Amino acid sequence: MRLDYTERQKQFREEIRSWLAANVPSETLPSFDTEQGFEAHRRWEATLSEGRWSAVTWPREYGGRGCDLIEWLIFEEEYWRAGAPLRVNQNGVFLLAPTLMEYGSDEQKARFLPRMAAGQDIWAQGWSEPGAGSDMAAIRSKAVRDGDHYVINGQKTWSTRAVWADWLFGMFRTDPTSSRHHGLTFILLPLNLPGITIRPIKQLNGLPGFAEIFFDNVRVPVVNRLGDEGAGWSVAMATAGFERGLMLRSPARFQQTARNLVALYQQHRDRVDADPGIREAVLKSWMDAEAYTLATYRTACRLGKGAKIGAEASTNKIFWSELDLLMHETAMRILGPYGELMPEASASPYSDHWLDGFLFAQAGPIYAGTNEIQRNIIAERMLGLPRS
Amino acid sequence: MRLDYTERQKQFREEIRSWLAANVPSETLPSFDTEQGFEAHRRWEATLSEGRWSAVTWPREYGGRGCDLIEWLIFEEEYWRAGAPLRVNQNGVFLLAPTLMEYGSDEQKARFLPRMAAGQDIWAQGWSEPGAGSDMAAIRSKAVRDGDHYVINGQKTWSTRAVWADWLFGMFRTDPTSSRHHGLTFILLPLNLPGITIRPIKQLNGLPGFAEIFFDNVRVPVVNRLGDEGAGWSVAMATAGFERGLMLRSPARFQQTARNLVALYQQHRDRVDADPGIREAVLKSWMDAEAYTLATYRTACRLGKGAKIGAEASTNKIFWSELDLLMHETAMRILGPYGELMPEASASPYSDHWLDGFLFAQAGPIYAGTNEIQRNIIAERMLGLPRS
Amino acid sequence: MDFTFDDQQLAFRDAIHKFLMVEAAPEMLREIWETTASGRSAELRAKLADQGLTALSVPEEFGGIGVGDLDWVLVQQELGYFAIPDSLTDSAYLAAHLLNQLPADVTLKREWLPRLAAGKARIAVGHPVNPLVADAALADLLLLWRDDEVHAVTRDQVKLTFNPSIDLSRRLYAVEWSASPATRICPAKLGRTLWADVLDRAALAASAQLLGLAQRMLDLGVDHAAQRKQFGKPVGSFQAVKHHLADVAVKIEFAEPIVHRAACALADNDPQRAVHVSHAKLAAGDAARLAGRKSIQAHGAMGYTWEADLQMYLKRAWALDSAWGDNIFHKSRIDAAVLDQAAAIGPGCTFSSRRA
Amino acid sequence: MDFTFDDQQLAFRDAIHKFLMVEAAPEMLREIWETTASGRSAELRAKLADQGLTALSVPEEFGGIGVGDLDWVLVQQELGYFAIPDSLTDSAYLAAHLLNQLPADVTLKREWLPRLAAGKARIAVGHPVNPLVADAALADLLLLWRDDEVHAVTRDQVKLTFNPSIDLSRRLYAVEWSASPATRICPAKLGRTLWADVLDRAALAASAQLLGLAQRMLDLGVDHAAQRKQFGKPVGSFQAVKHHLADVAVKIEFAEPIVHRAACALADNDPQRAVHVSHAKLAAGDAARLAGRKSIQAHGAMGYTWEADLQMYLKRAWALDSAWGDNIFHKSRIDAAVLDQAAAIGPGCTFSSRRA
Repeated sequence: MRLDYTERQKQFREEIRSWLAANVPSETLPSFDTEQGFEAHRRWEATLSEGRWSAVTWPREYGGRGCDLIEWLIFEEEYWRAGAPLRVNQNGVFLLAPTLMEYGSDEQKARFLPRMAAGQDIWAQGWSEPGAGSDMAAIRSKAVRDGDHYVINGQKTWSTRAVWADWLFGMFRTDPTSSRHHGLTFILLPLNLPGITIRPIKQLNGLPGFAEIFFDNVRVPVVNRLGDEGAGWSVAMATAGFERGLMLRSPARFQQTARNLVALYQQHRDRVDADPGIREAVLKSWMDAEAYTLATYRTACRLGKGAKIGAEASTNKIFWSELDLLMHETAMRILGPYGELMPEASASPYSDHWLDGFLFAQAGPIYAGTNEIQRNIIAERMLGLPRS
Repeated sequence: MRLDYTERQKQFREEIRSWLAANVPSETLPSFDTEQGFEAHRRWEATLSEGRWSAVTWPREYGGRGCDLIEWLIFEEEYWRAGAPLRVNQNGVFLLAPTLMEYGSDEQKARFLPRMAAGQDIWAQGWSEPGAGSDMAAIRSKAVRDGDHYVINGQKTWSTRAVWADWLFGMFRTDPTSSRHHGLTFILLPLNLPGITIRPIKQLNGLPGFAEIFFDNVRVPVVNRLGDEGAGWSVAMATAGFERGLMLRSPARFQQTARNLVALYQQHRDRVDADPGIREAVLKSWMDAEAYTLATYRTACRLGKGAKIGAEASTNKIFWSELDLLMHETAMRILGPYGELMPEASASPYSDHWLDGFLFAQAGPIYAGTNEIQRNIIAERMLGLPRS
Repeated sequence: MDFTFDDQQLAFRDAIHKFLMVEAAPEMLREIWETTASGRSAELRAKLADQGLTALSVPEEFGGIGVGDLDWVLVQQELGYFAIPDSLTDSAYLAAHLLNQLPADVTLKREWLPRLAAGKARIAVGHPVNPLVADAALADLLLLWRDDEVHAVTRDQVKLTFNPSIDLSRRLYAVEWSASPATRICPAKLGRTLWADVLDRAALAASAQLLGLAQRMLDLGVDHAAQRKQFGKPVGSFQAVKHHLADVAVKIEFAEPIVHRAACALADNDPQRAVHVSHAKLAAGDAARLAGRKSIQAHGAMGYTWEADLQMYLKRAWALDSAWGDNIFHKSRIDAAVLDQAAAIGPGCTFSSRRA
Repeated sequence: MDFTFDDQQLAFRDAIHKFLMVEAAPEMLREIWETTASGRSAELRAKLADQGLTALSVPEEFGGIGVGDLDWVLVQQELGYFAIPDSLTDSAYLAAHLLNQLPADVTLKREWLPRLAAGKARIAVGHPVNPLVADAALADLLLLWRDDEVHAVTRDQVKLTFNPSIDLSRRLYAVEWSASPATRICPAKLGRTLWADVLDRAALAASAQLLGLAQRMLDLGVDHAAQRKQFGKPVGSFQAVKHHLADVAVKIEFAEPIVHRAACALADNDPQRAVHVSHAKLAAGDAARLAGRKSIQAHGAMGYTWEADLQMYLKRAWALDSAWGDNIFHKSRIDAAVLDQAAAIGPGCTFSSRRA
């Protein structure tokens, strides 16, 4: 055990820090759940890509730097510390790409990854259906083989970023006689195909952060299949593992929130200390953000030595989603009557946009598998308790 | 709505306060889970009874004062505020007696109630069995009719106070072909009958607060049956309702703990405020103890107007058990390294016996129906959610 | 000692509930909030007046009903349950009380109280505990604080800047105005007491509304969980979801009597009323926050959408939790009362501030 | 950056685990604790010495193995899991380190370190953060604080008063003794540093033991819940019980790396080690408290009995949670470090106290 950085790692940190200092937009970009904001974030992805920073863990041939996970953590630390924009293509870069690397053909990798890294293709995900939320194996959307195409009919929902995204990855039932997690196939498709209708779903803040997608005889070439026909469940599970796990919520993001929360508390502590629960929560926020960071470094080191991510991905999901809620609720307690004001309200003396984060934090315990599902997984797979 | 006391109520408060000032033992009695302490508490019950204070809500003919619930609450407030002893006969006075009043014959009432009020008979309860804890309908102990006797065989467990108590009330299966909550009968029996073996169970503090009871052809006269044969479940449910509800844990007890906690905090606040969670918990303790008091007064007033206690009894159980834990955990946090010391340890600068209460509080979320069972009841009966 | 409401109070509450169920359905509120600039409906206000709501606090001599805080508190729970915006409470409860308590200046009372009672005037109230004034743009009159004095100004005497809230039911304004002897209707010495009463009464109203909001969010969560199926059975048959919602029921059960006691304390002018109100605000806020969190969870992804009605009640609960004194303000009042060495606390002190 | 233990460290941990599973089964501990006056077994100590445990911190020149905090921390988790009493840690870890760090006075080291390594001596350590000294009655030597000086006294030089703890594994004594130049083995100036090290190392050991205790209580809860049936199925198949235990697993999962980082900070003499140790103590204490609470709940009424093994681990967890600095002490160190205006916190600061 050695908890210090190598000279190379320190240089890497210096390099990304300098680049970010020169390139991070000075103004916060508009939300990527608006059309204008989406395009601004797409341009930022392109800028990142020009500096070869959009997917640092990928091989160089696809636009990455072949970084290991420790370097990735360093990248993320500098990225969030610099106040750089949210990643509009995180579904693609962090969720789909690792699956593509594992299950994709060389042709598929060459076709999809460089455009993804460059921000040319922004990806949405198509898991959930109206009757298949937490219970993903209840998927009913069909893909019927017709020559060298699949013909897709059905409906997806809660499709993040799908309103303005270019491509979708998702799971469809290719064997109509199958049930549950058998007979599903993982398919990639452009969202501008004939027969696709996208209905935006407005989220709490009123912006269409996700969408319903309707498929009416949508023809997708068979070459767009990822992995074998009928093997979609295991391909998807690899993605779900990554999603819950390391990449989706890097610790630096929470550390930055904790740091901002400490600063907010310090500015107002004379007034705020009348409610002792606030200082308690501020200290807990810092401690838990550190804990999450340490646990992630440990996982990264273990993965670097060949270990696999198991049910600890489920513990991650619970931990960061509760931490994120705690921090934003605490910030709202400090803001008091200013908490409810939208960013454009002129009366607020606060510059940070805590409200946005507070709203977003509400979704944490739900998406990527509700925390109840995660607790079931922990109880049954880590602890070995009997299924109900 | 009028939230003040009548002159009569104020006089009643004065009367019990004076009596307690003159009669409460100046030294804390030894634990009633020791033989010596049990007898000391029995004598205290007799003293209470001499003042006609042992069962104030009962009719005068059985040794009570015919008090209404508001007077009972006033009695309890003065009782706990005076630091008077725990009630060794609470199983009898608060749980069995209301059931006896409702289901007992005149002969049974005359036979059991005055001796109970006088502390001559101390009662234990016999609900649980090794296979029937939370699932009380799984009772298997049998009572077979033989002329004017029942012959009892089987085993009870978690029988509170049974090590030194005189009598037991409990449920037995009189119909061997029945299952679940059918075919059960409520029976009262003296614990010195031939064929009864009592095995003490030591609780966390090492004292035998409950016992296993083994029945080997124990003959009990049929006149000891409470209610009809086979009607035990509904008779017992009346008791369980009272148990979870108003009488078992009067609010004054928790208010007194909250008051002691505030005093403990004030003595040590200079040191203690370094942990802001403590002040937060102290304030919450006071607020929740008040809330529990207010809710109980409201229920008492409603009952006084003819309402029935429903599923709110389940909300009570959850609320007071969590409050009791919170208060004792907070006290232990203030005591720091002195918290673990037994009362006889000479190094401790603290005179209050927080450790005993802390240990006892651990059982709160379990006994009288676990809090998980209570939450099921609330969800299904108050909220109407479907059974699993 | 009678901790129950009388039959008339309960019957009025039930009538208001039935009325609002029809007149303030979520889809109607959405339409008013989202499509009108003011976010308010004169038509709904007229109907509320027909129900007598605007006349409750107006004395009979000015055309009102003249009942008190105990009648209001049950109504406020309903206003919360149906997310009725601030203007009604600010006009018919706070402003009416404030005007009632003014010294003999009958002119102002005679001018405004009958109009209030008839539902023909809206009055906004600006108290320094709130940085902004709710529904100022629609107000015919504004009662404003300045150095503990009470001032009355009309809408043409103020400059307003709209400050949007996440809660579409809220219309908050920064108010610029000039105080003058002509606008002053009460000097600071009496004003201090009146403003303290406004604050306590407003915080009580917010507490009762938060309770109502908590109950609404619980009901929405229960409805959703009972209908929505996953893994072949209703989500609400899973123990985890049941227990989430049961915890909310417990919170509400033990917050409600605190709110009712605070109402009684205000009605009785109890010397401890400020502490009781702060306790009510904290407890009701806790219940509403937990109800929001658990109802989102019971809703799953639907709980995070604009289209599910939950969001309307959720955001109003978040806003009211910090209105009329945030948690810091109210906890500091509890702190002062409980940790004061001379405080009479413990068994027997709940209903008497001094132990006999 | 390598946040993993090496194979040798893990293998040693595994060996100790297997050894203690046989030699420190609950029924054997009960017998030692309940039937012997000292609550300690010379036989078990000899076996522990055979395993090398008593030699870990003793340098090779004095007959030991001479490994450090990183090797110890994994062992401490096992000592917690098996509820091994204080004497082993106090002698073989704390006292050994303290003796090692003394200035050149080789006499004392030569006298005690080889005996420690061989498991033939017990040394008690009296630090002012604890009001009492653990296992003083059995100690051959006591290392005691007096105004930051370190003093060494033998058992015949002290008067002991036993102070019983709820945890039968704990044997705590008030110690009366006289300091003199003859007993002083280190002056205050250096002593201050040494005592600070003792405190941090002891708090680290307690943290690791609390983690082990949390895991043990979780395992006992899981075992009970998987076997005990109610309503016709195992208690552990009910979602509420599952989620209680899953929450414990989460707490442990995120407390463990904090404890391991603290061990590394001590091994490296990191300037931030005090903060890291306090963080470890708070997180491990939290995990142990939650594990205790939830394991009781999973046990049902059994969890409240003397005969269920749970109580042995529960009480030790409660005791250690406040030993070597209670929550107030450790939280105040976190507070000072995090809320200091000059503190370097946030992304990139986890492993470097100053941002490059």
